[in-house]
Amino acid sequence: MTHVKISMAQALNQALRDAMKSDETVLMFGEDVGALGGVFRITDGLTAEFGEDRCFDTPLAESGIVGMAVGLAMNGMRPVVEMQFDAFGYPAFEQIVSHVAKMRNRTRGRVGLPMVIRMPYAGGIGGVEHHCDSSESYYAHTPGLTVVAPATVADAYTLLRKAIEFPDPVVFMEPKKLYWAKEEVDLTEDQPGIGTAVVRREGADATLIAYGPTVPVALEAAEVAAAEGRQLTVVDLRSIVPFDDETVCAAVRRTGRAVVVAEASGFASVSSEIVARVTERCFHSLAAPIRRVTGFDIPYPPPKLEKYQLPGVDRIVDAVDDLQWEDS
Amino acid sequence: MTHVKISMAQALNQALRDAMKSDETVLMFGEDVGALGGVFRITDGLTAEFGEDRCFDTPLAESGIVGMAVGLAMNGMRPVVEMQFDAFGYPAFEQIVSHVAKMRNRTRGRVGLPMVIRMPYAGGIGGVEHHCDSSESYYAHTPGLTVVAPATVADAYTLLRKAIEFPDPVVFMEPKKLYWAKEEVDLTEDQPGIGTAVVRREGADATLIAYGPTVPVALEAAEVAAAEGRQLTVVDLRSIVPFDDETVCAAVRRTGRAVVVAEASGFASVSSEIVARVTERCFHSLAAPIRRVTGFDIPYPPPKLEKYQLPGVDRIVDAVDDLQWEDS
Amino acid sequence: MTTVEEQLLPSTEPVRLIDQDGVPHDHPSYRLPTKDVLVDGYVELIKGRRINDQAGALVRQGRLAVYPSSHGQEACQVASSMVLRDGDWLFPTYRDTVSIVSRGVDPIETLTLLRGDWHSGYDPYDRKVAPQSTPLATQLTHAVGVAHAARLRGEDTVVMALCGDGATSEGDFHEALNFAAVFHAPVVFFIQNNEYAISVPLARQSVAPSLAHKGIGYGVPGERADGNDLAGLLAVLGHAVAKARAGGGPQLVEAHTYRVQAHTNADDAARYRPDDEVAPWLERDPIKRLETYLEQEELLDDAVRARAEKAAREVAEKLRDGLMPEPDVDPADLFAHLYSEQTPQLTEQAEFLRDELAREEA
Amino acid sequence: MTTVEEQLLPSTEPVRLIDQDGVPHDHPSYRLPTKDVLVDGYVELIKGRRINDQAGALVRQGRLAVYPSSHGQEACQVASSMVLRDGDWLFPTYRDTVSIVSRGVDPIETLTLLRGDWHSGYDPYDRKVAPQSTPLATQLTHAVGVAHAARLRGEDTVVMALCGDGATSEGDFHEALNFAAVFHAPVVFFIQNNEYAISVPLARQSVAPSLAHKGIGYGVPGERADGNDLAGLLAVLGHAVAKARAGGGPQLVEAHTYRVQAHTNADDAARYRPDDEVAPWLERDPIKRLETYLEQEELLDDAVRARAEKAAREVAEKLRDGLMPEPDVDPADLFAHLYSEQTPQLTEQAEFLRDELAREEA
Ligand SMILES: Cc1ncc(C[n+]2csc(CCOP(=O)(O)OP(=O)(O)O)c2C)c(N)n1
Ligand SMILES: Cc1ncc(C[n+]2csc(CCOP(=O)(O)OP(=O)(O)O)c2C)c(N)n1
Ligand SMILES: [Mg+2]
Ligand SMILES: [Mg+2]
Repeated sequence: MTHVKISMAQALNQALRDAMKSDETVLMFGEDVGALGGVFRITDGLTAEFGEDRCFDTPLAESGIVGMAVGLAMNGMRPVVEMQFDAFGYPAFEQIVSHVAKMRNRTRGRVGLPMVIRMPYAGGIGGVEHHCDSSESYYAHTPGLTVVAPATVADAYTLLRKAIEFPDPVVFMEPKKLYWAKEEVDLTEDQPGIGTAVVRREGADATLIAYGPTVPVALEAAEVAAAEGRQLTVVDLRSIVPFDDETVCAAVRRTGRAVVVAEASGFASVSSEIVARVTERCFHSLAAPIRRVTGFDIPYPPPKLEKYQLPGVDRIVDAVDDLQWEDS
Repeated sequence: MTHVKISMAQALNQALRDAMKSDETVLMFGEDVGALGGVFRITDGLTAEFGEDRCFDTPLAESGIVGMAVGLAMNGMRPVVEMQFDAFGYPAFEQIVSHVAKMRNRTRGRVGLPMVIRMPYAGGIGGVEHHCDSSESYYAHTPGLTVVAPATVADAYTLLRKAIEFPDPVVFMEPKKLYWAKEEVDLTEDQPGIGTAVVRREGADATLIAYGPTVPVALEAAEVAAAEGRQLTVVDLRSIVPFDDETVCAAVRRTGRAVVVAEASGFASVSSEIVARVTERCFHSLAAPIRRVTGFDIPYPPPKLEKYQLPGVDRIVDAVDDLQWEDS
Repeated sequence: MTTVEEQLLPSTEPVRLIDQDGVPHDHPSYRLPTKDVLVDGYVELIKGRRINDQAGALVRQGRLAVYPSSHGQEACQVASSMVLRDGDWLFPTYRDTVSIVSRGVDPIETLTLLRGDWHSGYDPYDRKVAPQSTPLATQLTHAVGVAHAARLRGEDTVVMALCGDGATSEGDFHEALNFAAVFHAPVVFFIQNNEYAISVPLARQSVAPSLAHKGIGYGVPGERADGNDLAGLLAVLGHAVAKARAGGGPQLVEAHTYRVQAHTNADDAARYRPDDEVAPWLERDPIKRLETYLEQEELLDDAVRARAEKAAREVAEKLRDGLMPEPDVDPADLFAHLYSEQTPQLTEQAEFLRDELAREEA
Repeated sequence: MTTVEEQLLPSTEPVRLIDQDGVPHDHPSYRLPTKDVLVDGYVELIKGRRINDQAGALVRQGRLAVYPSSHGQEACQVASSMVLRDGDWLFPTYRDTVSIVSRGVDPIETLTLLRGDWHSGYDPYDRKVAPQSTPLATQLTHAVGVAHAARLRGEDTVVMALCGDGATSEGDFHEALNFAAVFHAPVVFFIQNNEYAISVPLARQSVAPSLAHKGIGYGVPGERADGNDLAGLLAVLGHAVAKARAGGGPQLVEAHTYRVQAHTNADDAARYRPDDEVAPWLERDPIKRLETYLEQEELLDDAVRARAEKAAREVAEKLRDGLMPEPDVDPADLFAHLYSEQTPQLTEQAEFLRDELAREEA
């Protein structure tokens, strides 16, 4: 297959299209995903191509959407649902935590729920309040969920295909601000699966650990650091749960220093977990404590102030500079 | 005042009673908190003493309970609401995250919400599924909330009084399994406020950091360790947000080793945060990585299996033994 | 008022075909079930009452952690499963043990949740019974999904979704009824209005004319029945199931019944209701009235009584024999069922626990 | 059908006092507002339309991040605030800019959210207007709390709680109506049914006979009105407010109107509805019909026209002058308002940002 230049939004759309083509039990539904094609156009054209039974609008109720998906998944379907923005997933929180996450365990594996909850997430798009939350930590803390976040166009396609084929429920975090970035990719190329992190750049001096929207920023920071003489490794987690301890720890051991970069508020978050578990495992390889560059512990700011909240290149490079290079 | 021997449940009841006596804007409501006095009897007798306008049953809807509290707090009242069990707080998650936590910030401080959400939480009581969750990490990760967890009878009284007087919303985690433990206390004695951790035991060798239901277990473990020749400091956090970095870090620096003990699943949790932030701040004082003894990353087990999930004395002592004593 | 309203609003009085004295009454819209059906129902009622009694005894012996009894609500329990076909689905709550067993699920497996050795003990696909739901009203949207999946495949499945009066206050009740209506899903929502949600009486739960009046707000026909009259319930629920199966969309049925015992054994009903409120409901007992009727009709011969007694004895024996105080449990189960493929993290944690237990044993 | 049902169900046809040709009609239950009120209302409508037009222009100039217009719904907007007294409360959504400004809130402060320099720009206690709610239906339970607090203190406050047709599907709508009913709280729930929730037409949102039919399921009287007839809306909402104030408990009113423009400027309505669906609604414009009526009644003299034009011009000027493309913002604000007393953690983070910005400037 030849390479095509497409955006992440288009790749996600293609993944849905291909999944629906190859498996007629795949259903796509949510708010405005039918005729409109979703507010981000991720489901564009699916109703036209597959009909209203396969891709459809629901009444405006997120708990209902997820609850209905649970029932469909119990009864032979592979539902994919969209929460219009990730903060609008909160009304479905009980369904996600008490049922989606627990059904398989509750029934000793008899009732698996092959379903995907797509969440357009994180900020950087100038959205007003409730439109830019990063809620992955809530889901990552909930045993029984699988949580993934693509950072590249190719991964958006592959991970969504794999999430839909996955036998268990997947919370699929789509970094909104990357929707429109185009890359030249071959979608048929096989990418690593759920549970695998990927080293996006190698460098001996320190490791940046990122996922979703912060991966491109981390890569940019690595460029800048390189220009300043520091070679950084950049790990793209891809999968938050399960977590790829092996790849992450190997990188940190090689470099002895690390910075976790995430957009969510830091307190009691996925980034806390990364620091904790990597420190537990790599303590004696560490020349300095692992630093975090995360969102502040504040509600996501209004558009005119969001630039202060987002982990930017300078803030990452500063954190790397802070890794006690003198002492080592 | 003389000391009285009372249980945590009674102390909480007394705190509500005294708060309602001293401030007539304090209202207590939720499911079964009226005539029944709550399924744990924390509100026993309040309706009889203060009338149905002050302590009352609501329809069975947690989002409605919290939403109504938001409105009451906006309009001059100090509502205290009970989520019957903390897993039944999930239907109110959107209200808590999108409104309770954000109202003051949204309005630049013009609308503060002096309200308390009481959550009987954690396990150890042989409850069937959904009755023993530890959900503090969800709330601690949410900027704008204050999250406290008493571990002693005296603190149950003091912290609840202070939470009700607090100008901002407090999520009040009540360790269910400690409800019935009695202590001899003087309730009028002033205890430290919200935001302050307390050292419950001093010891030079390592620090146990615990909160809520794990504090007594940590203290017991410290006894056992002492018998085996290791002197442990035990820090009772009391307040998860705000976090008392000073007290915790001072203890860890003194001892050079630490174990965090929490009942919740460990992944992306409050315990991850403690490891991360203490390591960030005390890296060069640490002789070993901070260990965690937490619940496994599984749904809370059924009654017959819960003993395996709960951090017990042996598991804590084992973790202390693991703190690389040879290398130091 | 227009026809739409007449179609969607419940009848003024709850449907009752046999009154509390066992006297049958004609009804303009519903007919008495056949004698065979009523006799089978009688046997199920006797069995159901025995399950409630036996489970209560097992709680007192510490062999069940907790038991929410459906004593007095057995007619609702039995009717809700009797009107279903094999291919249909039942979505029960924690209080619906009798309905589940009536549907043919093994009683020990049914009580696993309440014994506490695992969350759900039966295979939901076996008899098409969803796991009992504890979080109130949350199972109702699942019921819509199951019904919709069947409908997409052209199957004529009907889903019976149970909930209590208290659960109707939850947002999920609303969303489920609306989704079912908009997708025209073949779900029968069956509210057992037993007048209490733990300690909270119906009057503090809702001031609607009846819970069945909620249907019209979704375009769903609402109906109400005497919840202690098995004949009326079979007629009303049977009709609702038939309508849903024939493509008539969701149906809402409210049964007026009463929770004769406390919420569970752990509850103390004396704190919130006077005994004399309970007394008249004992007079309306669902078993007594059917018994009187069957006797009057000379349908209750010794053979039927023996059949009922045998069924009751057998299920009670099963419960006594099967519910050991200390069931075998395997800690490895804690990690085995979350994911189709265990995560490396869980494997690590399972190993940790295994080592710890091995050390303890050594 | 009983009286209860007649009391709680809405009238068969939406209440309309002035039709789309400007012709007045008698109604058995509602009377035409006084001339003064209608003239004041006319001025507010003209002003409201101008706010919508001006805000649209500001979006195109990049001076507002986004604007959900109430074009075509101005009668609902104006009526919902005109029927309130000073001590009453208004609970608006993102679409209710015109209602908020009609209530007397500064237009610039009202648009702060949509400009994007802060979340909510006005002091809710000033004019007793809650922050605009984005999460749908979530504000409705707050409205119940505010009303209940007032009632506990013996105040005769009424709370007007706004939401859209789509929002009625959320669980919070259900819980709010039920809580209001059970606590007999003086809340008027006012649904602006504009036929769309973004792209989803009403028919996919609900198959109920009308949204006002939801009231009876809570024991709340439901009423419906032509949402483009200011006179009818003032009558119906005024009546509902009066009933609530007099201790009649919550009231539910549905206005049948239409979202003439796209959901917001960011939306493309052509993707989901044909233009010819919109055309007839332009004929039903709320301003045109009132204008025709007032002209026929000779109430629309030059002085009134001048007053309306002045009000409109002034508010438009205010918006143009006040909504600078780059408002002053202070990053310290990010940390200052979460808690009455800043936590040590936030102080640390605020210092971090201050240092970072200082370094950048240096
Ligand atoms: C979401 C949720 N909130 C609270 C509870 C606690 N709870 C268990 S049963 C019950 C009362 C339910 O009453 P009802 O729906 O009438 O059913 P019944 O018990 O009478 O059969 C409550 C409050 C729960 N299980 N789920
Ligand atoms: C809980 C929640 N879910 C989804 C959204 C996204 N959203 C914003 S407006 C809207 C449509 C609302 O429709 P309606 O209630 O009819 O109000 P209208 O916009 O027509 O005034 C949606 C889905 C939201 N704001 N909140
Ligand atoms: Mg009940
Ligand atoms: Mg609308």
